[in-house]
Amino acid sequence: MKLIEVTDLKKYFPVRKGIFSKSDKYVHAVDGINFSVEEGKILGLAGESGCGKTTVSKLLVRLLEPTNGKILLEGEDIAHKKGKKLKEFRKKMQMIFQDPYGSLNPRFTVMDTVAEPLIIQGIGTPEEREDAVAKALDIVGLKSPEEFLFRYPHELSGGQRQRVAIARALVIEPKFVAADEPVSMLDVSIRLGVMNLMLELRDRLNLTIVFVTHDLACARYMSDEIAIMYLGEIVEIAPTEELINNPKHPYTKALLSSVPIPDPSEKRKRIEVKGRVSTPIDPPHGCRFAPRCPHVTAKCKKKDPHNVRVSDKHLVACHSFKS
Amino acid sequence: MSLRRYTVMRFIQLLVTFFIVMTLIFILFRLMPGDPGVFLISPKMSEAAKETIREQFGLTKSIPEQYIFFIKNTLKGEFGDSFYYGRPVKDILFEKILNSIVLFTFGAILAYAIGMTIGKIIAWKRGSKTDTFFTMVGLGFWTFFPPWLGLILIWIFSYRLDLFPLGGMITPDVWAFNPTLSQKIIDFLHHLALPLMAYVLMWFAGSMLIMRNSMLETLREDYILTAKAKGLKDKVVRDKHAARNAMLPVVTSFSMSIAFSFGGGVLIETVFSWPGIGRTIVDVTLLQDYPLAQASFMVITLAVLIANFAADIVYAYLDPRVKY
Amino acid sequence: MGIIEIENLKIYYKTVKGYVKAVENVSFNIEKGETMGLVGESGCGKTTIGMSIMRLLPRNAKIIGGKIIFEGEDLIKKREEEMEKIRWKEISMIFQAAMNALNPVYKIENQILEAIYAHENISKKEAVERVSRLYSLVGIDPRRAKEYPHEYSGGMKQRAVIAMALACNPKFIIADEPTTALDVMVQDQIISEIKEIQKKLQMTMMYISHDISVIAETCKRIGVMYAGGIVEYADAIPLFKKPLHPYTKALMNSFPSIKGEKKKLTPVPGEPPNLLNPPSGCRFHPRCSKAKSLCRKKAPKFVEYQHRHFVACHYVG
Amino acid sequence: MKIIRGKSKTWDLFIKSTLGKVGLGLLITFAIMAVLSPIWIARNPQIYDPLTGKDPNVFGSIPPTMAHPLGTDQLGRDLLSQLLKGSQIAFLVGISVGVFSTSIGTLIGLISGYYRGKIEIVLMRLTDIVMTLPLLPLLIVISGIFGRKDIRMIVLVLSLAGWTLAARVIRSQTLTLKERPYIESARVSGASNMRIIFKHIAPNILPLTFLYMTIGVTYAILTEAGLGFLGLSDPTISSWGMMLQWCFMSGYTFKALYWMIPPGLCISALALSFYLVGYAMEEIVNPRLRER
Repeated sequence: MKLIEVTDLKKYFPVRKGIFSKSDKYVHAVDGINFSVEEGKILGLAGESGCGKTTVSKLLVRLLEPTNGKILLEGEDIAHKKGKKLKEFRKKMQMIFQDPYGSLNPRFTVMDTVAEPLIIQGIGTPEEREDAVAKALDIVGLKSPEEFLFRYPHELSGGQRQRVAIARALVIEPKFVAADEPVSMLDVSIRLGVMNLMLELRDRLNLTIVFVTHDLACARYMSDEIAIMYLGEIVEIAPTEELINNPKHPYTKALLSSVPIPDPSEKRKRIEVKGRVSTPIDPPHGCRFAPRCPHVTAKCKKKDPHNVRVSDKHLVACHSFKS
Repeated sequence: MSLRRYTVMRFIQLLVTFFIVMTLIFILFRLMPGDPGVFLISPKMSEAAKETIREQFGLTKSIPEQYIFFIKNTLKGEFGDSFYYGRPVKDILFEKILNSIVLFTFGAILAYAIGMTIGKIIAWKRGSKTDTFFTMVGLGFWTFFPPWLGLILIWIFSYRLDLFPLGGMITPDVWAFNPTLSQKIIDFLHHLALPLMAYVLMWFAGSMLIMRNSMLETLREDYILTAKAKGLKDKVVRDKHAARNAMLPVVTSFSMSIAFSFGGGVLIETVFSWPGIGRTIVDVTLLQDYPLAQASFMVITLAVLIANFAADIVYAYLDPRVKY
Repeated sequence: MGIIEIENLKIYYKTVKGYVKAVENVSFNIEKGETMGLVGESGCGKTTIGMSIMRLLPRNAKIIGGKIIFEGEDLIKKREEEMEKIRWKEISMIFQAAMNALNPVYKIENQILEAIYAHENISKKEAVERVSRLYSLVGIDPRRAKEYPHEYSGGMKQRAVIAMALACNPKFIIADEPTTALDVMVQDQIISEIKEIQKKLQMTMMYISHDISVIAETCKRIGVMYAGGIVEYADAIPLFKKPLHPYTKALMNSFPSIKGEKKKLTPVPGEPPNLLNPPSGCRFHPRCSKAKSLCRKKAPKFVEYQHRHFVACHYVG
Repeated sequence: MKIIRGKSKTWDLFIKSTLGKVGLGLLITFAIMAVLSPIWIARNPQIYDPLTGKDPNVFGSIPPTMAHPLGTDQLGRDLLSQLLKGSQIAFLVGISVGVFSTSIGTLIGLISGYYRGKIEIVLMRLTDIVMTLPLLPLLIVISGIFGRKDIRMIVLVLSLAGWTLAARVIRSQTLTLKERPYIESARVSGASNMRIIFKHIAPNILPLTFLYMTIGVTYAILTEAGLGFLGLSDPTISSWGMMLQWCFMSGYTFKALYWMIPPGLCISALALSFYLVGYAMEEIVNPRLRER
């Protein structure tokens, strides 16, 4: 069953110009993307900084309202829901953030932080909430919750903070979690622990996760499927191993070739890509990657590429690929 | 955006602000119970003269028309005649504002130069005895009550040591008998010394403390480490890299504190009988010379706005990143 | 004999809560023309070592003991004025956060010229020419030297910082996380740029990073640090083929890769220790699966277990 | 529990700072003076009332005696009474202006930082304009126009003009706090704007608010004293600024140091004590100022 399904999702931000005048220029942060995630699966959303992956995660949990498009959560469109109706849906979705230092209010105890979603949603009595908090802390591996309940964030280590943030996300038993680079600021030995925890929780609670990352190795480790973003568009989406071993889009190939390998005896073939990412402000027609693409043709500069099916679940948006 | 365009934008902002302040004053003066004419019409005038003034300032007309008259007159510099001096307000103001500008400009430049120099040195030697000493002195002077500071300076340097005159800007006796230019200058500087000292003592502390804090933050920047790693001498790192960047917040705070500084200026001018705009506004208010009081306030506001504008332009010039 | 030899280096930081024992008995040497990598998690002391070689430690840091011998002379004994001459001319640095390593209010060209003038008495024409040569070397259009840092992208700033580090032809360069803040593709370009320049100029380098894959790609010889000490020091290929220290093994097992089989990885249990009060004996013992009572009591010696392969563990192998 | 623990940490740091201790010590001294004022006057209001009292045995200003530990003014009024009463007035003016202006500033800062958009632009332009108003000249002109000099009006004008700095700083702080993930995290859970402002942002801004309150108090004390010195403060009260003015106007300035020194010293010292408390606070609130 598709838990979340996104069609033609767009988010444009106006470029702020002057005091009272809004400019007619827009940053096309997310420009018409489509994907769906099966219940209990993890989708890795990967790309370089500025490609729009964080915006997508914020759209999914409706921190932002999309400019256009549909976001179906369990079949119901939440793209433009407001007020009470949106609040109702918020019980089903949560988000985990990158910065373990910023994701907890420094003036809230662990108890306050983890219980907050329950309080906002008006779930349970104080005693029930306390039990729920203790249970959530236990799930994320903070054993003996009484030791943590009344601590402040500055009394916790980075790894513990991120676990508290995860406990908070899980306490209302959501169906869907958007995780925005949840491990990129953690040290290696802790990073793996948190990733393993998320995998384990997915299995135990049948969670559906969109895992946003710039690190393809982490994306591979975590995801069932990976979508590669470039300048607001998904250029390629496929099951993880298929994407890693059989990339079709020139950008995906270049990106994969630039990931360093933790083995000095291995020599990787680098695919050098010229130029820089162009600006997302009112991009011209045609393939966004065309100015940097080694296989660029005249068609690429004129016409937007459509998704081409490589195999059942492997889609690529490139003119040079013929199925 | 270029510096020129920024300057133009900032200048337009200045005009808008001044316009709003003018409106505010207009409202303020109309808020007062009774005939608004009292502010422009001296009780001593003849009926005919009163009538002329009413015409001239549109006081017989409706409030919106009065407003337009008011704005027009202000822009032309027509504030009527001073009740007390019996002369056009603009002639008196011109002289007074010049006297103030001399004192204010010298005072500000000296105070900021001294404050920033000491500030950067003590920040560089943070935690040392020099640092503690100057921080304490700075905190003390920063909250010194300005007129009291003036009185103490007069007591020490004029009353006890008899080094400087008690007040005023010139000695009438000297100026009455065809003095040479150098005599004039010396006499003027002699009078300028004490009020200037009061100004400097009052203000150096603020710039010093801000410079110190700003330096402490700048010193943690990576580019300071780079500068040291490049093998540059300490003094070069301190002055060329740290102080240059630390200046920026000081300039900002200068532009924000100008209005407040003018308040201190009023008190200093009063204590030292300095014939500037600050003392004028106090005197004429006590004398109920409304045209002059109103105009003085507007001139002071305009001066603040211009000083503010200048500080912002300096800032934009100092910081290549300003691109609003 | 190496170009730089570090013996029993010990550095503490004084804080309100007590002394942070940041670096404890670190010894290693780097041969001329070699690229040495220092890898470890944040707070393990790798940056402190880099900074101590430059003698640029923060004010609250103190070198308690040891020697830093550069070309036969102990840098710790040098006076500040002597160090000023050595910095950048003999040893230069590529900084961690290139974004902030450039002063925002000066044009980049002037910032490089300043370094050249501080050490060499050459004409402006020559110096400017050198800047454009450096710019070409690191792959930036030399005309852009006259711009301010905020006009550069992240990757360009990093290149400019590399150009600056090369300005005085130093004998030894310390690169402290030079690519950490960059995107993969830019990181990749910068790494290959650094490797190429290193080969071309036959430079000696120390490359500091938390990312073991970056170190694996750039360095011939690798030191693995944990909680203030080097636990293992060896040539890259043998180190990866057969790591000896339990921490090195654990660290290598903590990085997922995009190559090879996808497998479940097991993390090191626990968290890195607080160096205000480090564990007794071997600092890794509380997290080590092989720890015995000896590990708790006695710090292991750093010994050459095999040729050019040093390790600090009581139970090697 | 939460508040106490949060505060005690700040307090621990505060009490470690020498400047903070000096400031607090001075503050307590002046508070004691304010408390002693009615007791001292009540001994004999005919002699010791700061405004209407007069010692029949005294002619002109006299130096300190047993009956008048600080001497008297030219009308034979007791200077100690005036000084003690002055500390009451200074606290009253300082703290009320501090509280009012900082409340306004905090509110404007919070609103403009949180809601952004047009509200922010309007409020920040307003802040810029109010900031460029020279306050003391404004007060002088207002007191001239209205003729009636009333301490409540002075407090009102000072409050209405003195919030700008706090508003600016709190706005920029709100802007950064707003982007913190914990705020977004609360929003994902469905928290309302009110909950976010008052539960999440406001408590984190409180130390800053307190800091700007101390600055506001300092500025109010100095400005009110300035008005008093110019003879434009409320004539029905006796403030330190007015004491100094009476001294200056009666020509005793340099002849009677016992008269000239205490009020000026008190104004400066009380302003300093609030400023020191704020300064010590800032080193805690702004950890970037702390030595690493």
